[in-house]
Amino acid sequence: MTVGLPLFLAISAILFSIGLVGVLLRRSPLTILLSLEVMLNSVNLTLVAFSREVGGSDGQIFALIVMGIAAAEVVVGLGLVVAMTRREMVLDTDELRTLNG
Amino acid sequence: MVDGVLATLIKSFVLVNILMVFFAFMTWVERKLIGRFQARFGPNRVGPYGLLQPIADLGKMLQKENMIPAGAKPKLYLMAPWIAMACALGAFGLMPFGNVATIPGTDYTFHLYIADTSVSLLVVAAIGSLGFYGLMIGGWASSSKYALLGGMRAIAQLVSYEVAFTLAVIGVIIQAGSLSFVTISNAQDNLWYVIPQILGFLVFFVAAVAESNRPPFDLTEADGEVVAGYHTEYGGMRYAMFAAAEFVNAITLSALGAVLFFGGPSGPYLPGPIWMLIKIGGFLFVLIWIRATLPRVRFDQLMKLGWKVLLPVATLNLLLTAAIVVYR
Amino acid sequence: MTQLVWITLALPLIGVVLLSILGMKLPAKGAGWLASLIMLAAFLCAAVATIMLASRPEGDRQVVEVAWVWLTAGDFSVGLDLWFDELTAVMLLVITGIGFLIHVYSIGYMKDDPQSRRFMAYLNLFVFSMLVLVVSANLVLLLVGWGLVGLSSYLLIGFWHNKPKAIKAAKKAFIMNAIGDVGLALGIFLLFVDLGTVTYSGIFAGASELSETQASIACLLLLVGAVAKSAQLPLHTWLPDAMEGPTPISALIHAATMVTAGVYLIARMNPLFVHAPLVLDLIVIIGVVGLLMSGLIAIVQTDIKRIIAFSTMSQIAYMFVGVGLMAYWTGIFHLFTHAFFKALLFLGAGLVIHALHGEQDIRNMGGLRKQLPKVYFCMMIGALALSGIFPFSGGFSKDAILASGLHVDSPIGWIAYIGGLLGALLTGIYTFRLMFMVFHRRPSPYAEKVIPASVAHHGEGPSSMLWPVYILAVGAAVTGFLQIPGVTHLAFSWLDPIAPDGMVEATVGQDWLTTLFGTLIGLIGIAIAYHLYARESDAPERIRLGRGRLFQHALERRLYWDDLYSWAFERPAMWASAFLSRDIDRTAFRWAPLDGLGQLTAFFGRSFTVIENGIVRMYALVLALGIGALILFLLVRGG
Amino acid sequence: MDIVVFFIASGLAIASAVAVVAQKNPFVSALALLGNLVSLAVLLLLLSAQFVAAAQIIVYAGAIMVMFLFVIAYVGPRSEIGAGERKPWQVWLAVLASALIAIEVIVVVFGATFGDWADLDGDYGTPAAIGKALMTDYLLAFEVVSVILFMAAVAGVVFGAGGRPRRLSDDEVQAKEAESAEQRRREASRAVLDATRDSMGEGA
Repeated sequence: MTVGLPLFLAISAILFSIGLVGVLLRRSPLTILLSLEVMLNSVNLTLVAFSREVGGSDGQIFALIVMGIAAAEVVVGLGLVVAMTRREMVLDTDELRTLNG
Repeated sequence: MVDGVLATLIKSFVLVNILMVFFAFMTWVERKLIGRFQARFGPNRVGPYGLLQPIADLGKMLQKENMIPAGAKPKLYLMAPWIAMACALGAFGLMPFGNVATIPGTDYTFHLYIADTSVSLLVVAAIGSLGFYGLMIGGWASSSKYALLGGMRAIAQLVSYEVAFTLAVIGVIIQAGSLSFVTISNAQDNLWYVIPQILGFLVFFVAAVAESNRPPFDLTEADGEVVAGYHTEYGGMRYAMFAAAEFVNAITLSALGAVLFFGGPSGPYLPGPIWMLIKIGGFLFVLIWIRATLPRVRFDQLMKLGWKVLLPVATLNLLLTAAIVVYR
Repeated sequence: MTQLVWITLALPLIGVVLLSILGMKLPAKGAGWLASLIMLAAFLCAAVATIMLASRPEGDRQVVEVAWVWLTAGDFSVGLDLWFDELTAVMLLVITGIGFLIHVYSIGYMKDDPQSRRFMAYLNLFVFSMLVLVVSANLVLLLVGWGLVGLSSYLLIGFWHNKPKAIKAAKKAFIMNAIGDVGLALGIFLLFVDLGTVTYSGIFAGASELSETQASIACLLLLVGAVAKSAQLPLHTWLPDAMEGPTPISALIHAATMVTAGVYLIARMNPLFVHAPLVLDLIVIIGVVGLLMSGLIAIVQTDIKRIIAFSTMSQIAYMFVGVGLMAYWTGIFHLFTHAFFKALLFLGAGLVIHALHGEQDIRNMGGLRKQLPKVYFCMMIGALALSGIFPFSGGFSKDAILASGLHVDSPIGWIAYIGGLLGALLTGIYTFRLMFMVFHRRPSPYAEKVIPASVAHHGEGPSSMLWPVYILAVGAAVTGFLQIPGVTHLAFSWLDPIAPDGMVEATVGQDWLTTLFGTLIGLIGIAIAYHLYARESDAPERIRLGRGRLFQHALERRLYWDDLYSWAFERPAMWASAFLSRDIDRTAFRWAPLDGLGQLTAFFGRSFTVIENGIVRMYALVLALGIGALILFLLVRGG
Repeated sequence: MDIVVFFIASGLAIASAVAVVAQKNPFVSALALLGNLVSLAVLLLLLSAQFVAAAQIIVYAGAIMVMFLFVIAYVGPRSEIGAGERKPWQVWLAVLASALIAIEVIVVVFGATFGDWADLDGDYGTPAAIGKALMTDYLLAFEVVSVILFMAAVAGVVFGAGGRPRRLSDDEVQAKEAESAEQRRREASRAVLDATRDSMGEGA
C-alpha cells in the first residue's frame, strides 16, 4: 500500500465540496438530492479510510449505516418530487418557501 | 486473479467466445423448440435442420444500416447496448465450471473459473444490477415513448424482484456459510440445496425468470403494449447486442441456479464443465418451455406477485433456514 | 392460584385492547359476546382461585406476591403487588360475576346503539380498573385502580355524549370523585410520612405505633376518598345524576361494584381504622344520617332509576354503619347481597324502560304486572330483598348490621340500631312505592298506548337481557342463606381472618330479634306504601300540596345539597371568572403601551423575514460558510 | 500499481462529481453519479473494504440510482428546471464556502501526522467480519436503521399516493354509466325526432 491516508481524505474533501456546490447552487430538488449523495459518499470514503487505518470494522459499519439512511432519505425526497409533480408544482426549491399547515 | 494475468485473459477470451457461440446456437434451439411446441417445424431452410440459421441472421444484422433516431441523445444511445452486453458477460465470469483441471499432455494445471472471491455472489448481484442501466439508458436515450415506457417497466420490475431474489438466495448463503460459488457448490456434494431450500428455489426461479425479462414476465418488450420496449429504436448489431445481453443474462441466471441449488459442476462420471452445461441446458429448456406455455402476465399482476407472494415466501424461507441453522 | 388471579386481572385488559384494535371490524353483537366471554373466563378463573384459596387451611389464606417493582425513589418503592385473601376473593367474585351478567345484558340493551363496541370496551376497562383496585397490595396501586374506575365511570356516564345532561353528570361525577381522590392521595402521603411504607402489610404492622391523632387524620383522609367514591354524605350528589348513563352502567358501577369501593377500602384498612375510634364513630353517623336522608329523598322521586340510585346510597350507608361498628363482615356481606338485588332492580328497571321506549317517569307507568309478568316477579324478589323481608337475602345482611349495633351496646350502637330500623321503614315505603306505581295501579295513558305494541314486538325483552335478570333473582333470593343466624355461619367465618383485631358479631338471639323487628317494620313500610300508592288514593297529592308542602319541596330539591354546592363553589367561581375576563382582561390589557408590545413583536417578526425567507439554499449557504469559518478559526488558533 | 489505480479512480470520481453538479439534465447527472459511485467503489476496494464496495454498488447502483432514474423519467422534461437564473454573488459565495472547506480540510490532513496503515486480520472487510460487528456491537444501530427505512418507505408511499384522482366506487361507476346511457338514449331520440321533423318538412 503506497497510497497514504491523507490522499484519501483529500479526495474525500474535494468530493464533499463539489457536492456542496451542487447543493448550494442547484434549484432542482432532483439535482440537489444527487449532489447530496455525492457528499454522503465522500463521507463514506473517509469513514472507510479511517477504518482501514485503525484496522477495525467500525468505520465500515458506519458507512453501511450511512448508506441505509441515504436510501431512506432518497425515498422520502423522491416521494416528495413525485408528489410535487402530481400536483403540477414547479420543481424549484426556491419556489417552495411558504409553509401551509 | 487466481492463475495469473495471461491465463485469466485466455480464459476470459475463451469464455466470451463460448458464450457468444452458445447464444447463437441457443437462438436456433429456442426457435426450433418453440416451433415444435407450436406444432411447426421452426427454421429448417439454412443448412441441415436449419443449423446455419444463426449465421444467416448474423449476416443480416451486420448488413443493416446503423442509424441514430432524430432527437436521441447520441452518446448515451450508443453506449446503452455496450453497457448491457458488458454487464451480462462480466457477471458470467464468476461461474465455476469445476475446481482444477490439467491440460492433457502437460502438467500445467489451472482453475476452471476465472475468479473466485469471497463475495462472488455479491459481485454477480452488483454487476447484474448494473446491467439494467443498459436498458434504462437505451430506453431513455431513444427519445421514444415506447422505449421509455419499456425502460421504466424494466426498472420497476427489477426493483420488485431484486428483493425477493436476494432474499431467496440468502437462504443458500446461510446454509453454505459462504458467498463464494466454489464453496457453495462444493458444499452440495452430498445433497443439492434444491431439496432443503425448495421454497427458496421456487422464489429464486420465478424471480430469475422475471429478472431475465423472459416470458411470461417480458413486459419490458411486450409487443402488444410497448412495441419492442427499450430496444424499439435499435436496429442491426446494436439490437443484436441487446438480444445477446438478454440471452446471456438468462444463461447467467441459469448457471447461478445450477450453482446455488443443483450443486454446480459436481456430478458423477462426467467432468465438471459437462455437468455444468447439462444443468444450464436444463434450465434453459425449462425457460423456453415456459415461454411456449404461459401467457404474459399483466403489469399489476407482476407487481402483486413480486411483493405479495414472492417476498413473504422468501422471507419465510429465510427465517426457517436461519432457525434451522441456528438450532440444529 | 395467584396465576389465576393474574389471568383474571389480565383478561379484561386484553378485552379492552382487542375491542379497541378490532373496533368496527367486529360485528356489534360479536363485540358484545367477545367482551362477555372474556368476563365469563375471568369469572371462572376467579372462582377457581377462590376455591383453591378456600382449600387452604384457615389462617394461611393471605397471599402476597410482588410481580415487579416499577417505581423506586430512595426508600420509597411501589411494586405491582398482588394481595389475595378472603376479602379480595369476595370482591373478585362480585366484580367478575355480576360483571359477566351485566355484559350479557348489555348485548341486548345496546343492540340498537351504533357505538355498542365502544361501550363494551369501556365496560371491560371498568372491570379491569376495579380488579386493579381490589387486588393491589399497596395503596398506590389501589389509587391507580381508584382513579381508573373514576375514569371509566366518567366515560360510561357520558357515553351518550350528545346528551348535554349526560355530559354534565359525567363531569359532576368526575369532579366529586377527584375530590375523593385527593383525599385518598393525601392520606397515602401521610401514611408514607408516618410509616415509611405504602404496602398493606407494612401499614398493618406499623399501625399500632401511630398515635391516635396520626391514625385519625390518616383515616379521615382515607374516609374522604371512600365517601366520595361511595356517594355518601356530603359528597353524594353525583350519584343520582349519574343515572343519565346507560342502565347497565347504573347496575354495574353505581350499584354493585364501584360505589362499594369505599366500603371495601374501610374494611381493607380495618387494622388502621381500629386505631381511630372517633373516625369509626363518624363513619357510623355518616351512615345513619345518609341512610335516613336518602331514604326520605327516594320517597318523592319520580324517575325510576333515581329512586333506585337513592336506595343505593342508603344501602351503602348501611354498609358504612356495618364497617363503622367494626362488624366488617356485615358490611361486606351486605355488599355481596346488595350487589345481587340492586343489580337485579336496575336491570329490571332497564327492562321496564326498554319496554316503554325510554320512559323513566314512574307516573307514566302503572299496571305493567300483566304485560311484564316475568320482570314483575323478578323485581318483586329484588324489592323484598331490598326491604329486608325474611327470608330474602337483604334481610339477613341488613339485620346482621343492625344486630351488631345492638350487640355493641353503646350510644353509637343504639343510634345505628334505631336509625337502621327507621331506615328499614323508609326502604319499605320507597321500594314498594316504586313497585306499586310501576306494576300495580291503573296504567297511565302513555303505558296503555306503548306497552301492548312493545310486548307484541319483542316480548318482555331479548333473552340476553332476561337471563341475567333471572340469575340475579335467584341470587337475590338465596345469597342470604350464607349466614342464617344459628344455622349457617359462612359469611363471618370466611371474612373473620381479614380483621386481625377481631370483629363484632351479634349473638344468635340478637340476630333473630333484629330480624323479627326488621321484617315487621319492612312490612309496615310496605303497608303504608300500599295504602298510599297501590290504590287510586289522593293522599300523596294531599300531602304534597298540604301540610307537608315545605318538607316535600325540600325533598324534591334533594335537601338543597346541590343548591348549597352551587352557592358555595359554582357561583363564586363564575363571578370571579366573569370579573377577570370583563374587568381585568378587557380593560387592563387593552391599554396602549401593552398593545405596543404586540406591535413590537410583529416588528421583530417582520425584520427577521429578510433572513428567514424560506429559501433552503440560503440556509445551506450560511451553514456552509459558518462551518468554513469555524474550521478556519480553529486552524488559526490551534496552529 | 495501487497508486495508478488510485489516481485513475479518484480522477474519475472528481470528474463525475463535477458532472453531477454541472449537468443541466438530471438524467445525465444521475448517470454521472453512477460513475462516481463505481469509482468510489474502486477506491473502497483499494482500502480492502470488499463488502462495503459490493454493498455500495448493490445498494446505490442497484437500488437508489435506479429509483432516481425512474423518478427522473417519470417527471420528464419538467425536471430540467433551475439550472440558470442565479445571482453572481450566490455563485461566488457558494464556491467560496465550498473551496474554503475543501482547502482547510486538505491543509489539515496533510499537516497532521497519521499512523501507518494497520496490519489487517485475514477477514478484514469480509461479509463475515462486518456481519459479526453489525449483529453484536451495532445491533441497535442496525435495528434503528431498519425502522427508519421502514418509516421512509411508508412516507414514500404516502407522498407518492397523494394527489391521485379518487377512484370511483362501483356504485358511482354504475350511476355514471346509467347517466351516460340515459344521455345517449335522449340524444338518439332527439336525432330521430329531428330526422322525422326534417323529413316532414321536406314532405311539406
